[in-house]
Amino acid sequence: MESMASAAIFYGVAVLVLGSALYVVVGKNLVHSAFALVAAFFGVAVFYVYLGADFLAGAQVLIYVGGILTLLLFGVMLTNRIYNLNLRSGAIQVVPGALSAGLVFALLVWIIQSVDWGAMDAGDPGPTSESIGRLLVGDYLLPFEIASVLLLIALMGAAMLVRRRGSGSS
Amino acid sequence: MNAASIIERLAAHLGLDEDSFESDAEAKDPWVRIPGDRLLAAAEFLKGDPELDFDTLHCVSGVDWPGDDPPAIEVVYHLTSLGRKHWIVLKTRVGRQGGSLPTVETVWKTANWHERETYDLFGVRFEGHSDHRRILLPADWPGHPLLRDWEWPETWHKIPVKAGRQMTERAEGGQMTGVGPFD
Amino acid sequence: MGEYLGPLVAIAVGVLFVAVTLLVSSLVRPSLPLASKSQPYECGENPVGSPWGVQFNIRFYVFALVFLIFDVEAVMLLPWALAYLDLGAGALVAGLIFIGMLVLGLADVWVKGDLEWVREEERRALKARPGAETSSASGAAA
Amino acid sequence: MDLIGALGKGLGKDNVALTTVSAIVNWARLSALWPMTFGLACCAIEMMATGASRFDWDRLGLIPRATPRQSDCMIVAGTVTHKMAIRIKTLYDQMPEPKYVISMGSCANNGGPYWQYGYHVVKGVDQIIPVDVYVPGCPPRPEALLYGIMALQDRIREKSLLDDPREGRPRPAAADQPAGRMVEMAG
Amino acid sequence: MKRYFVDLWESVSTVLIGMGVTFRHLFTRSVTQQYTADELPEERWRSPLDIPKESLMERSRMKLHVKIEDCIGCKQCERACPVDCIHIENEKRARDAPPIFAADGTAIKQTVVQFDIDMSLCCYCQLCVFPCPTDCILMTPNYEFGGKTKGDLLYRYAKEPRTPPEPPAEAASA
Amino acid sequence: MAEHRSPVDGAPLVTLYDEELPPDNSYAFSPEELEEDEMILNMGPQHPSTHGVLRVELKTDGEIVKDARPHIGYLHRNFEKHAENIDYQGVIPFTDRMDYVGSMGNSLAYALTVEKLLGIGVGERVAGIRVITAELQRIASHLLAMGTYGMDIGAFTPFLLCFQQRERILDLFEWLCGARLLYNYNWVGGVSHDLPEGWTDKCRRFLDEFVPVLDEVDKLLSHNKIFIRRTADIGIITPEMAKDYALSGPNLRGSGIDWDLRRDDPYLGYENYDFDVVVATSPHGPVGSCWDRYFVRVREMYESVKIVRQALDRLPAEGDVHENVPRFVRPLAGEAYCRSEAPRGELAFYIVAENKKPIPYRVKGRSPCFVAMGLFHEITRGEMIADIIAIIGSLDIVLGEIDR
Amino acid sequence: MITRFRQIEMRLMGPLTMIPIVLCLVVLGTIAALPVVATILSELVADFVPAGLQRLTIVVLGTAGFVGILALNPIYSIWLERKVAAHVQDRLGPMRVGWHGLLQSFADGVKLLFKEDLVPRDADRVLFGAAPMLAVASAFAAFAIVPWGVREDGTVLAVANLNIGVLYFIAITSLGALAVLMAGWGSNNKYALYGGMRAAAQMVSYEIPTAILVLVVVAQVGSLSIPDIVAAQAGGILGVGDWLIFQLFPLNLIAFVLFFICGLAETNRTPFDIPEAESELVAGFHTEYSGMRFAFFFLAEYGNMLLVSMLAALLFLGGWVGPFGSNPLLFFVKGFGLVVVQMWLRWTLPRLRVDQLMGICWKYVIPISFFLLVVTTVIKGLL
Amino acid sequence: MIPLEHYLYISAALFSLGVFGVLTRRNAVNVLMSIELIFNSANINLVAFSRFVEGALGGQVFALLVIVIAACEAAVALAIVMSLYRVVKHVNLDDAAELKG
Ligand code: SF4
Ligand code: SF4
Ligand code: SF4
Repeated sequence: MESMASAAIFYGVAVLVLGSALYVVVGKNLVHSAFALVAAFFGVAVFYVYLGADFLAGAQVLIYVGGILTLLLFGVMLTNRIYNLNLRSGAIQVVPGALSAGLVFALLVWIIQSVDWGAMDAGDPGPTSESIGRLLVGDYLLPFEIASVLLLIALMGAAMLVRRRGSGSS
Repeated sequence: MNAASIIERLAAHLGLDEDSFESDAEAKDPWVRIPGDRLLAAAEFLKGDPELDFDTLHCVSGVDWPGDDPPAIEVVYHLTSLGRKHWIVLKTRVGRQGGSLPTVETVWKTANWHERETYDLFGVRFEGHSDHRRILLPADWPGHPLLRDWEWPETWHKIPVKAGRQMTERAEGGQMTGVGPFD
Repeated sequence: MGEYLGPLVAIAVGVLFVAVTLLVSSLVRPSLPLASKSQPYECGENPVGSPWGVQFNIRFYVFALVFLIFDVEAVMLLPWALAYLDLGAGALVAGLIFIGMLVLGLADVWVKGDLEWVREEERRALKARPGAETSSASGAAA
Repeated sequence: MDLIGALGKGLGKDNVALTTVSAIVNWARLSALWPMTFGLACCAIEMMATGASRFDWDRLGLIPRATPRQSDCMIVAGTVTHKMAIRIKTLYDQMPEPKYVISMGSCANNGGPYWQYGYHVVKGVDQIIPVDVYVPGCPPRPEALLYGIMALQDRIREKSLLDDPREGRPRPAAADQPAGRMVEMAG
Repeated sequence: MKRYFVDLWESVSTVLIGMGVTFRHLFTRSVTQQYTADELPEERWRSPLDIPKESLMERSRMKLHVKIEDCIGCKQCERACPVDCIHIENEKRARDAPPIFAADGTAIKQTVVQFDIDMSLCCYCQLCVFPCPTDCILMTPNYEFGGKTKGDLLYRYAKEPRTPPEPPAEAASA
Repeated sequence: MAEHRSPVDGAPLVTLYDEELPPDNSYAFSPEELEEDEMILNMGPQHPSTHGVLRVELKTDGEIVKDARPHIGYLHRNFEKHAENIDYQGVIPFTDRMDYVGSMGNSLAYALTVEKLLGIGVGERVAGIRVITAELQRIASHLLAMGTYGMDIGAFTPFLLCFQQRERILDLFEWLCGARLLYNYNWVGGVSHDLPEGWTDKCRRFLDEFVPVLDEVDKLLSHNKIFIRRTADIGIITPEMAKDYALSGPNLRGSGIDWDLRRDDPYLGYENYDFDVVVATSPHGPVGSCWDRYFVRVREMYESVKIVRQALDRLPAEGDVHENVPRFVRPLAGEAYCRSEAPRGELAFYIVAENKKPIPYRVKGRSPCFVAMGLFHEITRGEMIADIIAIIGSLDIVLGEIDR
Repeated sequence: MITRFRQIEMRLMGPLTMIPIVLCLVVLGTIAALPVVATILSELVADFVPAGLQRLTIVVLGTAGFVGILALNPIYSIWLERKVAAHVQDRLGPMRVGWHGLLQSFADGVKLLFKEDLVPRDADRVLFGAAPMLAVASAFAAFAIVPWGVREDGTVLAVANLNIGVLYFIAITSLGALAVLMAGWGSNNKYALYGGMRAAAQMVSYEIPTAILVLVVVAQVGSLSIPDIVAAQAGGILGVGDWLIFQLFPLNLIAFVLFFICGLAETNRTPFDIPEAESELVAGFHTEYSGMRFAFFFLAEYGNMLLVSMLAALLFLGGWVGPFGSNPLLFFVKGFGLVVVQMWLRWTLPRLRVDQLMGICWKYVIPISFFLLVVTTVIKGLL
Repeated sequence: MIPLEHYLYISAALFSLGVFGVLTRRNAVNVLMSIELIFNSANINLVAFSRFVEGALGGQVFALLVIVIAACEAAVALAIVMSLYRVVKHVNLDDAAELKG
């Protein structure tokens, strides 16, 4: 009973994710696309929960929904004027795009099907946050520190890129 | 500096002779009336001269004199010197129909709005004014209402302008009311 | 994992709550649509231009940027904060280095003036701009 | 309005359930009259005073709202000029139903002291929007405004939920005769 | 650097001071005059300076009232009113009518057939009160006369109804 | 739609309930000329903090205001037209309605002008009463300014505390003349009512209780760091600008110019009172900021308290307040211009009289707010939207006086 | 002027006033007896509900419970807010609708339900309609994991007890700001857009110090789970000594104050109410909202107020533990007490300007929180 | 229990959608959104594998690092879009490419 309900929820969320992702890539209204992206990110967070990666789910919501999405929204709002662009983003090369995307999808499906994944299941890993912490300052210390440097560089670089010189364009 | 000497100094500077300007140094508010074309020069002198130092323009008013000969609108400038604590009234006349004066906005910035108002209510144009629009009334208001012969329009944008008959006049017949002190 | 049913149900209930109430309200409330009623409000004036045409200062973006970076940083630090006590001084130092990097970034944008909403010079430049009087006086000329 | 209207048709206008609901809704409406902060002239100062500590219209449940979308009644406090009249009408239109108007002060009632020579003054706000209650005074004392608000509350009490909000609105129409104080003036 | 900490300190301290002030007010007695308190009649009047209501209302300038028996129809008030909201019409009393007098002894020579005050126009300036020779027009402390129609605000004080004018024959066509 | 009829005689009435009124699109900036990031935003005429029906048209770039243009006239009530049609005494109620927050000051200025025109003076008691009422009115008006200013900045409580004190002054006035806001108290040559019995005691009591409250509000608002930060560095009017634009009153003194008509061109015997002219000291930033103007008002209240105290002490016990009131005001031909220090600045009337006519030929009111609004566009450039509100509030305008 | 109707109303008002009082008592009683109630309920569920649905039933019941609290919360909070405001300003506040206006908010609610609902022309109807939903849903979602206490056997009284509790909180609160942004953008109104943008800016700024201050707590307690954090605060002198706020004095005190400030900012309360700054932006992001939709923003706002207060109480004030043992009511009282402090602040302080708001965050709050983080971790690490 | 394949299918679909978006959208911001989708699909894979393969919590750590990289990428890319916008006043990629040539 419960597992069925949870499966139902899972597939419901899957539909939500794919649906909103579809809207993101074909939708006409950029702002709506951005908000559709919220739904997609959220759904992915739900997947993480299903996969037992609770910390990652939290991180997903915090960073993607709270952070990247806000950034994207600002990007949309800062770079579009409705009455000359109509906030609509046209599409180009739809047919070739669709073809190649379809190709990629077919390829991936073929790969997935060709491998026998067996009944691998490591079971619910339980709370992950602390173990992630141990790994971060243990095995993955170098990536951890590199990440900090990366963040620093991204911050400084991006800030430099958008910094206005003088009183700007006006 | 007293009024008489202010007037004297101004007249001397402008080179006006006795009959081209009027003045009254003994009036309640001493005034001097100069021709419209000398207004700007007078204003610049009054402000710039260190002895006179009229640093503020207190007020600009228009007065409509349709009955005078010739009919004119008198534009009155009340000047004050904060530094020297003296006062003078500068007057000038302009024709009622399409008359214009130089703007003194370049001398005292405050004149900007005062002149707009004078234009709005009297229709006096100010040459060189930077923002010559109506100020109080809507842009499409008919005429300049403080002119004595201004005609009331019936309606403006469908809304009646003329005072209708008020209730007191309208009510016909009727009986006594108001019995008791405070009914 | 089952615990996450709670938030899920809560979100669903939230959406349902709003939807149902609005439905009830739509059944009982009066409705008299008028053209002028649905005009966007702007203090009684007729608005010109669409608000969606507005562009916000690019400075907004800088804040969002810094925000994102620090958000990521907080997420990275959370597991560290859980674990560092057991892992000894090395972990502490590693975390402090991490924090230090970010503080460095903050200091950088601070010094460069990105954390000023309005830069003083820009403001001064606007203030000193002469001739506001001479600018456009079209619109409603007399 | 569908549900209520249908119920009204089905159950009849005087059905107890409907009148009870009506009474409750009226009670809610009259207890939560949110005025729009909208001062025009001197009367607005007295309106502010009515909101201030000594008279405190919050006591009657009034919270001033700045936007017409969230307000229930408009207190036209002050002189309505021609330039402003158009805006007032717009704002009134922007308020959601049900909406009420209190005309505060002589100016809003009838042009007040400016009726005669005020070329730019509208002779009574009821020329452009329907008024529910007229509060006399120049400016009316805060108490008079509170009295007016209570008069409006009385008005709301008498309404039925079934009334079309527009129809129920008072207008200085023929039905309003005979005019209040003039007793049997027709005679 | 010092500035930074001084600012910090000033912000915190002034906020705390402000909170202290409001906290004190939380427990002071309210000054509200519950005008509408049908429940508490004693709260209906509370002058913040403890001025008794009677003396405060002594000169109160609210609704006008005319003691019409005393009015001699001199129209002084109509003339003084800057708003022109008083409207008086007189009829000469018949020569042989018995003399009547106002309360202060002034002889009344005219019948006031129409005496309207439009309280929806009045600006409550009291200018009409002073010139009245018989002190018959006065301002009362009554302000509770708001109404649902504007007609309620027209006050008609007239001594006697107007003698109905003979219907002029050609009025209809004109 | 049903025809609308008059409640009185059944005559058809003009009502426009169901009609769309044609929109009045008056914009100073045209949308076509906007630059990339700019937008036109209307603030007002219906806006919680434009102090009435001022409309400010803003050209904004995000939160920054690139240019602002005030639109006035939404309360143009044709004072000057009325004054040309009503006798001298009858104009006073209309002057009251100009600056409706300081109407004692207005009628005083008008009465002084007519007295100057007639060449009459007033007795000592009347002068004393006039000083007392004018200063009380100044306090009331400044209290309102202070309170609404707090509200503009977002602090609601000081507003009500100020209003509470203002109510007490209004009570005094109501006791004095029966009206709460528009008094018609100063007449040509006198005042309408004498002080009632016990009035002076209550007035003293008010003054005693008022000062501590003012201190308290000061603590709550004026010295609050947030408030200072919101107001101390914006809307700066330099002294030169102030003179150029002929500012007056607290706005002028807020720019650091030491000028007060009560001292520099005294009337009503102000020269006999001991008071200080409050000039901005600007402890928190450049002189002429919003905070300076605000704080000049606050300190002026203390000075007014001082003046009222002295005036109460000196008031002659006896005297007829109607002594010099002329039966008919019919001046000789001439003109007079008389200024006085109203709460908002130098209010002046310019009256032109025709010979022996009971009706003035022309009355012009010189309103300090009108003048102050004239420089609005100069001090708003480069500020932020929230500052626009702060600047409007600090100029302490009353639309009734601007539009007249 | 007492009409007949008014008399009837007045007569009815007395008994009707009992409704809110009784409701309030019921709610408080239930909260106080929550451990018992929960035990009884779970037993009942265990007995009567088929096994597969038990968990769902409990969750739904719990959700219903806090939804009830959340729906009642504005009714009392708004009344309280109006009363606090009134008394700070020496007036009385609502008086006429029920005893001391207790029924006032009910009247407001009913009125809003029966009020026309407008959608401005050219508005983005999707966003306009979704915004209140998102606002309410995010408040609900956040409330879902608020733990109210523990039972004797150690089970946590919460709809959901997540072991990443605090992370979840930080993540979910940003959704509220997103709702505001949606509302602002969707309204097709300049003021609303300004409000939305400001809300976004505010969210962008104040989420960081919140996260860092949570880090400060986490670094001391060593758990992301809220019940663990509370458990770490039990005991001490008088039962309050081990509250986090008193540990490492004054570091945690400062952290608490900063956290509270961030909470104020995230719920858009004065002095940080710039997104709806009444004196500048008319009504900010909800300028165009009328009727019920507007009411939902209120619901969400007051819900969020309670939420941040409760969170502050949980993280720093020991949640349900205190001098009198542990009780959900204690926790509720702490939370509501902080709500009252928010109201008190609101009626004291002026509003900040948007740049100052950001300035305070970036130049004061964030550096100080970083400082706190470093110092506490170093101290803890060295100990 | 949801089998691993289903995660992989979803991820594949998400990936293809992302690719489709990248190829067809002309608005730079929209392209960025599509790229985020791709990142997400990759992350689903990573986490799924770490769940289904014994003791591979490293996958989650890796996913975390991917999120970090995604954030950095978004930050910098949007910054570039902004500067691009400042120069050419629009963010249409095809036109921007022309501009270069
Ligand atoms: S009615 Fe009187 S107080 Fe009210 S606005 Fe008109 S003139 Fe002013
Ligand atoms: S009070 Fe003034 S306005 Fe009213 S009737 Fe008397 S004179 Fe006229
Ligand atoms: S002044 Fe007095 S007596 Fe004369 S008409 Fe008026 S009310 Fe009558």
